[in-house]
Amino acid sequence: MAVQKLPLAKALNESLRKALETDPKVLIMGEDVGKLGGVFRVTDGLQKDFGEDRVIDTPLAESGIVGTAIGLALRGYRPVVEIQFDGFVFPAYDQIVTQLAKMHARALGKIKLPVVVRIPYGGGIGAVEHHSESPEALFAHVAGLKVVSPSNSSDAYWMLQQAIQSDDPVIFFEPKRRYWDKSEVDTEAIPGELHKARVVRDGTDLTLAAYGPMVKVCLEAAAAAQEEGKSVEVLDLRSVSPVDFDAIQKSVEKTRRLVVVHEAPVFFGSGAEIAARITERCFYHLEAPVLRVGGYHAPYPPARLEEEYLPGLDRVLDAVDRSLAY
Amino acid sequence: MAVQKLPLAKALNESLRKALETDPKVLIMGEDVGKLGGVFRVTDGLQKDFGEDRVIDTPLAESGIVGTAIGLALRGYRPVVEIQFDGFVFPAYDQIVTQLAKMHARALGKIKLPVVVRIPYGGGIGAVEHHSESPEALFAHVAGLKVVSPSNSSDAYWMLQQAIQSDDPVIFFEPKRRYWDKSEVDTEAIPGELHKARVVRDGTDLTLAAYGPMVKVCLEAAAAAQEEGKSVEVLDLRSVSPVDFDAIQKSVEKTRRLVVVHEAPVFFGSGAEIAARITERCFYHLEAPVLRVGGYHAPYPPARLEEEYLPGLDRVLDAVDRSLAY
Amino acid sequence: MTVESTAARKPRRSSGTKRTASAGAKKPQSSEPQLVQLLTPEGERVQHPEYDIDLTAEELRGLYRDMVLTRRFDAEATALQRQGELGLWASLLGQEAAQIGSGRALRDDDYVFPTYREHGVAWCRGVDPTNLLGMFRGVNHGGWDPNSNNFHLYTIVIGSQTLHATGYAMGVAKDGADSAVIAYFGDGASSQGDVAESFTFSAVYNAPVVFFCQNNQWAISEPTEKQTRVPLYQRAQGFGFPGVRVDGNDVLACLAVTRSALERARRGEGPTLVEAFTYRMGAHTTSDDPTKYRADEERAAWEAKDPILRLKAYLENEGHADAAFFEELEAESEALGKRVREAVRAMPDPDHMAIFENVYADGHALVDEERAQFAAYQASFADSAPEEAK
Amino acid sequence: MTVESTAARKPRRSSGTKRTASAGAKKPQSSEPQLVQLLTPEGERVQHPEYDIDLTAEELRGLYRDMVLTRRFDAEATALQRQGELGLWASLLGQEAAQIGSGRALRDDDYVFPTYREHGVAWCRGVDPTNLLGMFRGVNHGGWDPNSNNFHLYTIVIGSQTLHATGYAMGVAKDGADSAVIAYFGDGASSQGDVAESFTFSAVYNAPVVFFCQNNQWAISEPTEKQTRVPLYQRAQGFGFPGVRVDGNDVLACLAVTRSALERARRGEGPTLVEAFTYRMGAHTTSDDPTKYRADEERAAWEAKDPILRLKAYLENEGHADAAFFEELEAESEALGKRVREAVRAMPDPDHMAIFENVYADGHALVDEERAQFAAYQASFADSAPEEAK
Ligand SMILES: Cc1ncc(C[n+]2csc(CCOP(=O)(O)OP(=O)(O)O)c2C)c(N)n1
Ligand SMILES: Cc1ncc(C[n+]2csc(CCOP(=O)(O)OP(=O)(O)O)c2C)c(N)n1
Ligand SMILES: [Mg+2]
Ligand SMILES: [Mg+2]
Repeated sequence: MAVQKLPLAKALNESLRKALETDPKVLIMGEDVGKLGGVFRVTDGLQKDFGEDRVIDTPLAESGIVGTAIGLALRGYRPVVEIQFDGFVFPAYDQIVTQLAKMHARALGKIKLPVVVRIPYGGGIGAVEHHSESPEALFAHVAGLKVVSPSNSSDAYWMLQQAIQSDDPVIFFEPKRRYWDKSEVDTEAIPGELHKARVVRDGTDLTLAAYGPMVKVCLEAAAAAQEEGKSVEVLDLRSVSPVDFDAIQKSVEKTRRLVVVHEAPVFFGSGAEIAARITERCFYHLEAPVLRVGGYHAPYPPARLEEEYLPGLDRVLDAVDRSLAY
Repeated sequence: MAVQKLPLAKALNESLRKALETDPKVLIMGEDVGKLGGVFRVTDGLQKDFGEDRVIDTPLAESGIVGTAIGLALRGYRPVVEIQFDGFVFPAYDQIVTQLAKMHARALGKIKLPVVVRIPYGGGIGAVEHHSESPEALFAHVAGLKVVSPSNSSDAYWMLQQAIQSDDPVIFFEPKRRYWDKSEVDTEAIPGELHKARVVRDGTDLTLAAYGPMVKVCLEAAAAAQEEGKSVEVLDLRSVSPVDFDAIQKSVEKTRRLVVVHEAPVFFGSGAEIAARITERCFYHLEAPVLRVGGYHAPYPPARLEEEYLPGLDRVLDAVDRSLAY
Repeated sequence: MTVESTAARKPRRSSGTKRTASAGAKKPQSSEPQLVQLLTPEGERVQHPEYDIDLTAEELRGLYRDMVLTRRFDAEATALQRQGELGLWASLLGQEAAQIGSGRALRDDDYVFPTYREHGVAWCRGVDPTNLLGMFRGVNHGGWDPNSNNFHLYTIVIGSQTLHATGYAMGVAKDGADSAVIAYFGDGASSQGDVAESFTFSAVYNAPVVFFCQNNQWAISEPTEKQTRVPLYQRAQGFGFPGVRVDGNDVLACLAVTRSALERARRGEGPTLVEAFTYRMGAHTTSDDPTKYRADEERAAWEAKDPILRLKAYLENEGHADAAFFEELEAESEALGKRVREAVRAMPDPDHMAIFENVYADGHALVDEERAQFAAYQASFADSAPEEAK
Repeated sequence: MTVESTAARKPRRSSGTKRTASAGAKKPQSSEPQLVQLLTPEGERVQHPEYDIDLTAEELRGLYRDMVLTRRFDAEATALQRQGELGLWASLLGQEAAQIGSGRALRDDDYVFPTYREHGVAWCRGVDPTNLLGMFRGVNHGGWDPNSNNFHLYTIVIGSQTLHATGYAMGVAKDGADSAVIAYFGDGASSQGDVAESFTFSAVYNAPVVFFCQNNQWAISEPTEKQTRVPLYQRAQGFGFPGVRVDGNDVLACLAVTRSALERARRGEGPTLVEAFTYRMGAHTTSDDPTKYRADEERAAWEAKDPILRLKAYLENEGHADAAFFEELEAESEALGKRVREAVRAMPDPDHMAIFENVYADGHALVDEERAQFAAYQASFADSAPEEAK
């Protein structure tokens, strides 16, 4: 049976295992990915089964990890790099932005960099500083990168397969607080396209668009709204670069109202781009301005404040109400 | 006479000189800022007059420059750091995002980091790769940083004074292709507030909002539009974090149409945030969606293509026409 | 016509022959000196030609007390984490000598840049230990005033603080002061570019900074061999300043070597790298499970080198401390544990509005706007919303 | 009670006494060996105990030809920049021996990661020199196929390529191949964290890579003292692999030392750092004005060590080359200059749509959308807009 109920982290683990089995050029690299299996156990057991040559504990240096992964890709490998936490990707930011993102264009297409950078991201796990951030906008603004984030185990499995198969660099944001959430994975299904959004709940009165950890919150909000007689459609965007604007547009043309939800700060966040573009595409359809629910313009707060900082059910419902009130 | 006509680069030079004279804690740091006076001569003559102890040629390592500037600020200094070109700020991005931006909050306000990071930015000078980028959105998204960009010599002089006096870290984007443009500087004037926008041309039919190098283009576009009988207001935003939304709102409530112009790629750029927020604030006033004119989602192209890549007069006018056509 | 075309070709190995990363690797010759030691694991005092120290019985007891209380505090924090009072704890168990020895070498006017594990150094600086717990409880990100004790906030992003220390030291030199600065970091951190850059900057500007690397043999699950193939203290040489390896479980040696390095800095002779060779006896943090990656025997071997036991043996053998001292200290330990426990349990959650505080020193229009919106939103619940909706 | 409170205090210097950054600095003792030299500036052949090389007259003439043609090409490019045909040029004048010597040590299957100044190495790899000019003219950002000649694109962000080289070398080792990789960088680059990280990674994984640092004494306006206080080749030691300084104006020594380092890499013995001690005879780039920061005498002193003149003297003294050879080469140089000139002038501007090409390998919806909008916008001018509006 190819259908199993797996925690999201385990689905990623299975996906990496599959990739290592299928393609001898796939490598796993990162801090503590070997014997420990990663601090979230996403690479658990892989070094044991595939050896130190393919599952590589690296020195503690993120620029070095991404920089050498680029070199390995130039030699024909397909490195899947793990950044231990969101807040530790920044030492590698230069290699990602100036090299990984641009080298294909610099070479007029003559070289390809199939590198996946896996980043556990987002809050809600009561962690210390730098362990709860959502920096996806900082990658989506950069041409040459693709940015995706699964919200459930099946997408975790398939989107990681597709990211590894992609000839472009993919920044793969994993919703760490959903690592332990179980859902069904069919390892023999035919997956959807990597950068297409998916309607995960149908509705007619308003569209909620989210990705990664916020999809679950939006589904809960939609259910709660239903009880008040509001029919809310929920879109799982799945990809932040590119954004599937066609899918959002289609939904908004029906519901005429859009609320975008993400954990990242609202200011200069994904919601801004989506609001701007959807307003342009659907100017005569929108009954209300596109509203955004997200983090505040403040450093991610200490754990005891994160519940207030993170967009939760209530804040999403509040935005739904505000939108419907127009 | 305190009023002089100065090239923008010279106005910055005078402003740095003033700061070094006024406050013994002010330091200039960067690559080639000493004898050479910087590759754009913005620090010309300062090491000669203030010594190597205050105008410091650093090793070639941007993370080191910003990281040691933080340490110097902790010791009570006010470092003004020069990053040689926009594309070379990324090795320092980790220090800027995880340390410079967050340390004040981390210390619950008990320490301050009055560090200015000067970055010559933008294109139009026919340069090679990494020398023409506009990464301001990557800083504006980060809480704890302030981000500004002058468009003319007077603002260059005064905004740099204010940035140095600010107790917050300021990312100071200098429009490099305007370095040689001359305009009047009154070194005895009372300057406006650092983060307030300014109406640089009055109009009634549409608002153009821009900052840095694009203000000039917008003024030219407004003049051209005038000839066709269209009255275009031009706002010089001056600050990208915070954005002076009140000023934009005020203008848009009058003109009912807004076009935002910047060199940076449109996708996840400043225009997105402005469009999203102004649409929310002015939903019932807008006759047309906020339009954006900026760079494409592509690496900054080789010099021989930059004229096509950069938003120029025609592309701004095209957007004006499209907006007015709604 | 060209050299390339005529240069002799070495025969290629058959491409089937896999060269593993370390095959044939000849480790470069490194004249690896003994690490500086003044007190053997058995508690015997030994001499070292270059480093020595002469301490009174009272001073020796002071060092012992510091180590015991630090360990007690650390154990209490670990327990508090298990009880759910802290979200996380990074134990210094085993590293007391490295931290107390170096911490006690400092003058008040010296400045410390720690990682997240320098609880013993904080203790030496006079930072109230309960202050350290806020960030591990999740009520703040640090929050003590670094300037009260010249002890900077804990830095989590590996290596970053070495540059802050270097910049601070450049400022000390500019001021003409003769204070010194010390930057702590780990064996894993030695791989970060920032650490190398701090070596470059401090050497070029001859900054009065001591780089104190606690090589506790592990960076989470990775042994030091994953970071370097030669001893870490040797790293300094290539940047133009001295490096020295000290027995990190010997508090006297750590004190002597650090003091000497600090004096060197004060004399204007620039940076020094001290590698304290020690061992992380516990897990990386309370989130970690070291049984996944290291053998019990290793820990056992290091237990024989325990920094506290060896000083205790010395104190006893030399008659520098009597039973009363040890009893008193035991009581003091318990009192400290109790005080910490109570303080943590009493630690209030931060006010919600704290999210918006101290984002900027001079204010920011957007923060003001969001603060106001948040306050109004929060107030809306107080007024009307049913409790379940919260 | 604690050591801190009783530790003897050194008297402070009066705070008025300013300690400048270098005051009292005692440079660490560094046993600085002579640089490896096989050919004196006067063109005399000398022996070196460790490095030697035995070349035929033909090979020697080959090296000479490489250097002369590279210099000719470089001069032509500088001229083309002055004529406005190029936007910028980074001249290698003075560094021909370092580049040709190291470049000719390579095998075809070795891989090169250059900076932006390795025109001589490119020449050795067989890259058509006109290909190098595209990025300086502004028609592309590089654009040659790195795999055609195992010569990667020029990298402008200082130091980045050393990590790419290291990763590539890790891949070579994984493949079980016995090729080697060489990474070029400058004295200024030695300060970048990425370079240090590449040293760490290559040492830990024992990667077959040679780090070739052309210390041309300047990083734009900053002399090497702003980057290091000890000779750069010493940097390697602290990472656990050998470093060697070679006379960078001696093509024979550069060839011998690089070949030896490459062979070491092939034998699976890991990385080597080669510091080629040379001089940037010209400006940093055509945008630079070195009179702002360095004295003419310095340049004059280095002129006496010209890499081409010394090999010429040797060739003549030993009778390895006759007048016909030099004349022929002169003609070949002129032909090369002409070819380059014509090729550059004929180089077409890229098609506007190239902005949108190769952003992604697998496509991206937004790029497609923007490409279509751009095409429509451009077409609107073709149709209707008056010429002035363009
Ligand atoms: C830039 C960065 N990358 C990764 C991490 C995650 N991390 C936290 S501690 C640690 C290991 C540190 O090892 P070491 O420097 O030896 O210090 P130790 O924990 O042993 O005291 C890692 C990888 C981090 N905090 N910062
Ligand atoms: C990260 C980065 N910072 C700054 C620059 C600007 N820059 C270009 S070349 C150069 C000096 C390089 O000196 P060196 O490494 O000695 O090489 P050389 O130019 O002498 O060959 C600088 C600072 C850059 N290209 N990249
Ligand atoms: Mg460690
Ligand atoms: Mg140089």
